[in-house]
Amino acid sequence: MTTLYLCLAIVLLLSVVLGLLRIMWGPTAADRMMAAQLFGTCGVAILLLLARGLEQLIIEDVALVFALLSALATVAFVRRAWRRDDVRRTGGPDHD
Amino acid sequence: MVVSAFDIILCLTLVWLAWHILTSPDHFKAVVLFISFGLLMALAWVRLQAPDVALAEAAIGSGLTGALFLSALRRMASVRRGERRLDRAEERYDDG
Amino acid sequence: MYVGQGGLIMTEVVGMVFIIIGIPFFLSGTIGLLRLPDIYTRLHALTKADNVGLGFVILGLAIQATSWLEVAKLFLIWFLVLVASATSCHLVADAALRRNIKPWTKE
Amino acid sequence: MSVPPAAVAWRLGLFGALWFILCGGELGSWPFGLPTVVLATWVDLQLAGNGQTRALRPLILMRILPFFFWKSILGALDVMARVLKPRLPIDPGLVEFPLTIPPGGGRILLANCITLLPGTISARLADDRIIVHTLDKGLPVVAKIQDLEGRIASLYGPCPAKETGRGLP
Repeated sequence: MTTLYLCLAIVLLLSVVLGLLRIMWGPTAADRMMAAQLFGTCGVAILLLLARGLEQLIIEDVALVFALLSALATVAFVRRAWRRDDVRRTGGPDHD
Repeated sequence: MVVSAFDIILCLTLVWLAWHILTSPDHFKAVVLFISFGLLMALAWVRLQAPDVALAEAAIGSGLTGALFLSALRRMASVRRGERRLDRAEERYDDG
Repeated sequence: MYVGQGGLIMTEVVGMVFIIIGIPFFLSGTIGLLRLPDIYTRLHALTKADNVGLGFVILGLAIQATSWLEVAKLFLIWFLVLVASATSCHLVADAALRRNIKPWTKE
Repeated sequence: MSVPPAAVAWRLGLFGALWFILCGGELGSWPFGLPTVVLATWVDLQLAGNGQTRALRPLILMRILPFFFWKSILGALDVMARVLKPRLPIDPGLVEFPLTIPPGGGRILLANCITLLPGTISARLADDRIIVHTLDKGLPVVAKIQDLEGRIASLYGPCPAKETGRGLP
């Protein structure tokens, strides 16, 4: 049973690693930031699965912090960092 | 076995991320990668049986430092354009 | 697993089924993030698929949980993620509109 | 500004329960917990501003909650189906919708719930209209938002004009 939790955690970790590609590709700043948001949600799930799999309930508190933080980063981004001159392109498929 | 697979993926991703943070020419990309690095580092601390350090890493290393970097990035951009420091009211309105 | 009581195994199995149901939602969220053409459509994938995936995982873990406090904490986490991601989705979409980023449209 | 005692009691109870959950019911945490709960209540009352406190109706909330969960699951399945098809069947666009629900908590709830509906996210909420981004312009977006608006209006205290918009998914 424990092995199963860890396998599922690995699947989620791989999905996070795939999400890294979006940070590398961009193209707008918001796209990169959204990938960090994905890390927040996936990270919470990974931590909860680890908490159960390794039988350490304190890990759930780390998940709680994750849940709060991804929003903080996005708010900081929208309010302070997304500059006007960032608009290099106006939509359109960047790849296929 | 499964646990070590998780750890190997985590380690490789962390090293890959660190390399890209250091070499990325685009500062914003580096900051987002840094935020993701913090989240994955928190996972690594959890795996090292240090959930308290993971808590601090997620809250300070990723959340707080990430938000500060985003803020600093904006200041850097306005300095580079030869502007004076923006005050709060202006920042709010230059969103356009 | 080794505990002989039928009820215990039952909750373990049902919880596990819910957790496994949740995983494909996460994967489709990531695939959506990679495949969809612009920031607005990517927001769709992120906010919907991932939240429901997390909902299923948390439901499964809550079914397996042994104390009510743990269940309460799990649902608190889910509620926080839900509110946080709906809010940040709205913020990002709004900021993108303000910067006149045109939504991608089918020709 | 005079604050109704019920509003204070509600918040105290809510934040107290929150602290109880966070600390796993440990008794030793309350010397810190009690001041924190009081402080949180005070801050929340300050942030709530010029107290338009139309209470949520808990019973109706209970009845509508399953509808929200169901819609949210449908929304995720919709995204999943579109994303996994090789042709990527999407036809995105912006839709504008005039709001009749009064400003305040109801609107914010509506905006967040639109994000949960299949195929729509709320993009901007400004003076009596909401701009919605949809994944597929072929979906009956306006009808669905109207239905949702009716349900959310019925969540809040008596509001005779909007009680009719219930029924039909």
